[in-house]
Amino acid sequence: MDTGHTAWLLTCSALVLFMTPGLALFYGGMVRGRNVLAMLMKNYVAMGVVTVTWIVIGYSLAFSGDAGGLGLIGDLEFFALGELGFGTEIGLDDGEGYPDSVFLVFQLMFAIITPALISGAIAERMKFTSWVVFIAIWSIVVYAPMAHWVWGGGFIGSTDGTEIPGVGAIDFAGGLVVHINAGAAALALVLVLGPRLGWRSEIIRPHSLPLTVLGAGILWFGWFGFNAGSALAADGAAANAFLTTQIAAGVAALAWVLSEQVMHGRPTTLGFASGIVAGLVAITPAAGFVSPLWAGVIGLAAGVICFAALQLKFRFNFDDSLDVVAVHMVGGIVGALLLGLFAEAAIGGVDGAFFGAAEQFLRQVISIVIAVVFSFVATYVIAIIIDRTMGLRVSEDEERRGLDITLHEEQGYVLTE
Amino acid sequence: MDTGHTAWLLTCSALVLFMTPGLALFYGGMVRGRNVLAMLMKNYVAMGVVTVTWIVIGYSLAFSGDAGGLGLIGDLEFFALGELGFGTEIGLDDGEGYPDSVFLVFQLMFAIITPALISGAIAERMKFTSWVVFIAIWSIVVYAPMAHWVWGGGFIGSTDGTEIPGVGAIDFAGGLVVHINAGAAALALVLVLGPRLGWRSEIIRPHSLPLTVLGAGILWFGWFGFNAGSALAADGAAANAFLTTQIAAGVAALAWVLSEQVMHGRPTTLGFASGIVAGLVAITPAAGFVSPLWAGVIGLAAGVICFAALQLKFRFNFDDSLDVVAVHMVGGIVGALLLGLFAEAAIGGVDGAFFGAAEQFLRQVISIVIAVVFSFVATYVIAIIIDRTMGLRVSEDEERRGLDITLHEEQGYVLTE
Amino acid sequence: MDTGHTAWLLTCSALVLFMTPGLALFYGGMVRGRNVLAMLMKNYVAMGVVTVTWIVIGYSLAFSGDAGGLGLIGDLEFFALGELGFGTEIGLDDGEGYPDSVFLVFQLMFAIITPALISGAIAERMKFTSWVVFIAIWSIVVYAPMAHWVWGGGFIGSTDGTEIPGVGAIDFAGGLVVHINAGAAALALVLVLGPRLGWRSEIIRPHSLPLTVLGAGILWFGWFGFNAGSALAADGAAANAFLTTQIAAGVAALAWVLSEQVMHGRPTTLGFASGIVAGLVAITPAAGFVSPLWAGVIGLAAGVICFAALQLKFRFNFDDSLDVVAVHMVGGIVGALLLGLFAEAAIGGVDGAFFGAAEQFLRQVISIVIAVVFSFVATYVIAIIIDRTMGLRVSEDEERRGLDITLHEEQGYVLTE
Amino acid sequence: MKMIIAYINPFRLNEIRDALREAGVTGLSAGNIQGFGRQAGHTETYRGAEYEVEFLPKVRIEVLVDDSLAPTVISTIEETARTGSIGDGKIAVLPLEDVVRIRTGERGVDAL
Amino acid sequence: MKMIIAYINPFRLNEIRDALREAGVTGLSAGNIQGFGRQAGHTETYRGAEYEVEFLPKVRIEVLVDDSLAPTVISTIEETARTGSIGDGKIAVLPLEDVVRIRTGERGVDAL
Amino acid sequence: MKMIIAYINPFRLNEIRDALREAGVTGLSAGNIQGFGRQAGHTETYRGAEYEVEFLPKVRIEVLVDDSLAPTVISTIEETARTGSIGDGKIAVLPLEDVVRIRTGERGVDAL
Ligand SMILES: Nc1ncnc2c1ncn2[C@@H]1O[C@H](COP(=O)(O)OP(=O)(O)O)[C@@H](O)[C@H]1O
Ligand SMILES: Nc1ncnc2c1ncn2[C@@H]1O[C@H](COP(=O)(O)OP(=O)(O)O)[C@@H](O)[C@H]1O
Ligand SMILES: Nc1ncnc2c1ncn2[C@@H]1O[C@H](COP(=O)(O)OP(=O)(O)O)[C@@H](O)[C@H]1O
Repeated sequence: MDTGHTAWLLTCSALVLFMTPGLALFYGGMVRGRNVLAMLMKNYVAMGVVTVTWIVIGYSLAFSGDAGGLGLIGDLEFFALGELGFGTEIGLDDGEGYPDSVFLVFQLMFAIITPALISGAIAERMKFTSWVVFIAIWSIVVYAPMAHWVWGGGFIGSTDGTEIPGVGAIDFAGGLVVHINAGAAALALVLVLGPRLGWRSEIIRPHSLPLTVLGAGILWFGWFGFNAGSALAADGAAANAFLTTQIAAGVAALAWVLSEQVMHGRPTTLGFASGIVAGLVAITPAAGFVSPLWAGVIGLAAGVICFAALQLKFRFNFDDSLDVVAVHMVGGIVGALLLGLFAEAAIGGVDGAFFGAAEQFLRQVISIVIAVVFSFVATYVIAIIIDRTMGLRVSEDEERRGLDITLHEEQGYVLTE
Repeated sequence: MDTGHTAWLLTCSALVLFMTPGLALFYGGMVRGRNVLAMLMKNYVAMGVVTVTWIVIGYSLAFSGDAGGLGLIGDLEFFALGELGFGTEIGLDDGEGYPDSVFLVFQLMFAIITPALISGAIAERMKFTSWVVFIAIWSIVVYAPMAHWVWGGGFIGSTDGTEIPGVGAIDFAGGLVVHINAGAAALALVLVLGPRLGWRSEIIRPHSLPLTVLGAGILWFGWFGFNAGSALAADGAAANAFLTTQIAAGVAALAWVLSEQVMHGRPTTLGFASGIVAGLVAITPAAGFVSPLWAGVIGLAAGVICFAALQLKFRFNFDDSLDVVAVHMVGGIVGALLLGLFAEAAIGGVDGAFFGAAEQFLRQVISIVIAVVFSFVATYVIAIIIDRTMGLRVSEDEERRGLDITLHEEQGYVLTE
Repeated sequence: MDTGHTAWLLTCSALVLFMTPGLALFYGGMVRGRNVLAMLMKNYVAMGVVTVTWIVIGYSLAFSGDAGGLGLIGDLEFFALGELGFGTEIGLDDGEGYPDSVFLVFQLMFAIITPALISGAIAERMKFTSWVVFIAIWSIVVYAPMAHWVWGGGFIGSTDGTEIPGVGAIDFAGGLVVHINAGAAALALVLVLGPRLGWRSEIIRPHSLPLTVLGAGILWFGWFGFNAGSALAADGAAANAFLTTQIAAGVAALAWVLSEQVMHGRPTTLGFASGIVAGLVAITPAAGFVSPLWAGVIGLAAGVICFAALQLKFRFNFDDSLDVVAVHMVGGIVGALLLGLFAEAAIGGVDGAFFGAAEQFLRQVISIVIAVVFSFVATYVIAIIIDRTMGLRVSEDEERRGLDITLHEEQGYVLTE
Repeated sequence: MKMIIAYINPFRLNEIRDALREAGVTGLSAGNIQGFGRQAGHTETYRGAEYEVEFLPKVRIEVLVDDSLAPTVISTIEETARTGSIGDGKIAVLPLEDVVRIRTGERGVDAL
Repeated sequence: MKMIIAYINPFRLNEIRDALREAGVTGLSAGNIQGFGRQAGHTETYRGAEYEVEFLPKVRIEVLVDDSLAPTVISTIEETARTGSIGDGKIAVLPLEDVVRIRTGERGVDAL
Repeated sequence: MKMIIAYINPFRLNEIRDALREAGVTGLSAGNIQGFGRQAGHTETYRGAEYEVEFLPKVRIEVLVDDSLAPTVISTIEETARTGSIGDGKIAVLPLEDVVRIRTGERGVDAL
């Protein structure tokens, strides 16, 4: 075991856990004051629910040996952590330079934040209980298989060794598994859920942008754990991922506010915060595969394209309330595609089209299509089932009075007592 | 010296320091708007006061060699850091894989947050100066001895080697030293201080739950330093403690809101945040001694029992304003007891009753009784003395106008200028 | 390569990045509610702008080989990262125990926060576009040379080896480069910009001290990365820097509120938060050179002297809105001077006057004078040029309506919808 | 002249403003209030302690109008604010002796 | 009919509401204000700069009542709001020409 | 007696208070409102969606005065609040039937 690697991955796990509170604030600041707690809660609860689903079954589906060599799903060797659950220390196997349990917990943090990302789309109108059921199912049925396909020895990440022909796509820290997955799921869920009362007719403003801005800051901070931790070592690859992450985030934020300046005449704080996240999303799949200046190009593309993608929901009339599709699905696609161009074997072992391997671009395209279609369809089915059984949506009266009071019997702020 | 261990413990020290601002927000959001600064201040000031008391004498009382071999108190070898104070670098001794000064500063962070925890009980009515005096004394007279007894070679942690018969209790990261200690002290202090004006007759609501929720997120993040850092190494033990911490926190939060759903028909955001903390508290003594699924059981117990313990203050009529007793004392007891059942030698070197060592449960019981009694009595005496001399409480008029204006001449929020 | 060092420096880089959001909150809470976003934005934008300037040219000017051996400026070997930019992994050179790119990104975080520090002085009245242009220029023309002089082999940090006679001053983590530099620049900029409408005639109060207090907490947390990371290793030097940082911050905060108690009869929360920052600033140049108790003395001096320095702006009538001069310039000077007294070869390799090397004090004095004069003059010139061309200041009407609406078309808070 | 005060549901504010503008009103002032009335409040629960909160968030609008416009203003508010459920609120009409436009010093009906 | 306005200390609000309800009042509206009067304000200090803040947080309540109930309302507020110290506040009585209940369109006393 | 209400720009509040005090007024109450009038609102933009926000932040002050002081109060507010640009606000004068000082029970002019 290497104590340096272990120290770094423990630190990264903590950083990635911290991203979920950061995301909660990022989203929470953008909703109206009467829904702030409901928004925070929909994020925080993922830290409870997914911890349980992951420990019980998700980790096993994603990362224990491939069941039947099909490349489709993990076997159940680690169901309830398997022999590691009750009564045997999980922490001492050091096959890869750090204890197994570090990998388990690092991956758990990814499994938590992915469904939390979706919550931005359904803000201000979804029932809490239905949300809990949704993320429990989704984390097992959608997230775990996708993680297996891409990272767990499944058919997307592999080129061979699986019964299904391997796609051979690469995804450093979760462009497919986390962002495209969450973004496509958000779209499906929103289509079933329908728009908020007053969408496009009333002024619906963020109630506290300082919260949102703080959330973006925490996300940036935590994202170093997400991306540089995905090197699974404290080494040059981690350092490169760290640097590319920083560059993409900074450039994307600038690109976003510049786009605003051009289109609306004013750079906004929310735009800067959004650009940070767009850049972080886009560099996620690429962080360990591209060199620093190409990361800047990815950031630039993410800032401009995600900003433009904000119009999608107005064009196609779906109330993706906090723009999960525009930022995470589109941002993830930007990164996963450009990676197919800019990846370079000297950095991360794989060349992209610019460095002579045009087929890598194709692999990325195929993987994106699979991820979008699978996530969208599976989520749509889950959403319909929950809608028909428990109902997805609060009543009109509850929506109007606000979810904080009606779902949680609390008020976000009582500033004048 | 091992750079990996050193890196990890420095990181953990920073994380534990960050818990005190997190705690400040957690508490600060729960008080009324006119007392928010006074609440923050009572936490932050611990970062100043205890830094001084710890450097001057606390560390020496807790962690320099046992005075006279009685197992009662440290000698004064490190008074004002001893030879390490002025003029000799403290950082280069690497006896245990990391510099001595890392251990000193890591322990300092624990010594800071423990009295800060107490501040939740005395919210909205205690004088600031008296609080400063209280924590200065308490950190020396109550905290340092308790730390010595449990961790510094004293009679609670040892089975032999001390004149006093050793109890042989185990406490991984501070169930006794930190949480039970703070909780019992909170109870004593509150009994001397009395309830807030309007307690049980007026509506006293949290003024900003987003602050509280953010605080809980920071606490969760920082607690990885607290618990996994207590392995004092970047190794499998740290990884196990990290994982058990995550599981207990997640499960306890779910258990708490489920209890709310059953008892009141609504899960609350404050409940989820409280459940997080309850789970973290309960796993603290156990983190390095139990396996992952048992950590889930501890979390479950903590969520349900701490939620139920909220009623204690109404039953016995003491205004423990932000429920330090229910969360920290009761939560700490839950963890310290269950540890006596679930501990397993394969994990942390000690077996509990479930693994054949029934006497360990007894040891835990005895240690809890000692901790509660000592902390309660000593704190009560300190509180009475301060009350008789400086007075513990602000005037009625000050309490009504709010402590921010009257004690600190500031306002928390001026949102409309 | 040492994985422990690498893990620690990656962690520290993330911590230092996180300081800028912390600083944004620290400042953002202190302005009026109608300017909060503009304040946050002026900080956050540094994370975008300086990332670009640093990668393109700043790093090269500061840290590639000295151009012509004059000790004045770096050569352009790393312009746009040189051969490391597109297409060659930057992370694998492990000459010094960690990848080069780690050093690059760690230093980038310093280059970001330094201009962000200045933003406190120009709060509530400076144009956003002018600010962006200002920090872009300033980071190249003022920051990079200063970093080169002190840390990059230039004439301030060296005693010989440069054509210009070396000053031989020491600066562990940026007393000269960061704080005195930012403080002197703040003064220059404010003199060109002029005071806010209503300064000294109206009540201008912080709109949300909880934000400020949280910001101070994040700063304290992140500062461990700043100071202990500046050891560039996970070793005893880092541990010593960590400990001295903690002590100075705690003592300075206490000293500040004690001064308040004496002068105004009330300790304030803002005072405690300010004292924290003052202590952190003052220990920055000294953290790796002095022993723990001397760090306490530095903290004490910083708390008292920076508090007193608040009066400077009233005495000399310049509206340094959030006291960048009093906290950063004065605090930095306190630390850089006392370091000349208390430094000790056994700790950091250099003796100060108290340990027999009186000339070190002189060296510190000279370095401070150079830093103040250079930063002040260069900044003044930049400010004048921007003022004459784009204008530095918003219109009176914009200032009165608030910068959030007028510059960014957003509102910080919409709490009642 | 009259001062017309209405206590309304917050989510009707923008529509009422638009309707009043169409009806010829050139200005109004709106503030947040806590309303107590026949409409039931709600329960809040914090750590197991349940509180009945009897006040509901409402908006209070105030319109200064010429006598001739008053009936229109009243009926416009009535129609736009009505949802038909309890808590729709009330309108109060007070006599108004004089109005001054600060900027110009105009008085009475001219100042409106 | 009358409109009765009272400026009171915030911490008396709930008791006044309960007392008024008992006295037969079916509704009221309350808002936060800053009050200036004989009661002294306070000092605030930020980084060494001291400010005299002369405004104090008060609550303004507004009750629409029938003439017959007005004296009871006034005396109820008086008794419940009084603490005997300066700053207890004031009650103002204004003539009220008409009231409309938005939900039903009722007017005058029926609307109360 | 009169109740004088003024809708003013927030940044004039402290000066108006000082001027009124000098003019002999012993108390006033101020609250935050959203004003709609001839003065144009502003645009807000959130993620590319532009909103016209027609309400502007204003302060509403309320002064209870004796008839004899009323003209002075009106002219004092007028002069102190005036900046000459649109949006300076309005002053309304209402008849006031009675005033009670809660602390002492004094009534009418004595209560002011
Ligand atoms: N007598 C009153 N005086 C002042 N405000 C009142 C009065 N009665 C009702 N209100 C205001 O009108 C709002 C709605 O009144 P309520 O009785 O709940 O419903 P409705 O108007 O439909 O009968 C209340 O929340 C309160 O703000
Ligand atoms: N002339 C006035 N006009 C409007 N409000 C007033 C007036 N005088 C007092 N008030 C309100 O009543 C509150 C209490 O008044 P104050 O003079 O301080 O005490 P008291 O009413 O006990 O004499 C003030 O804070 C203010 O809100
Ligand atoms: N008819 C009205 N009724 C109530 N308040 C009004 C009325 N007209 C204006 N106001 C208030 O006065 C403020 C200023 O009015 P506005 O028409 O913008 O400028 P001006 O008073 O200079 O003509 C408004 O924002 C609003 O608060």
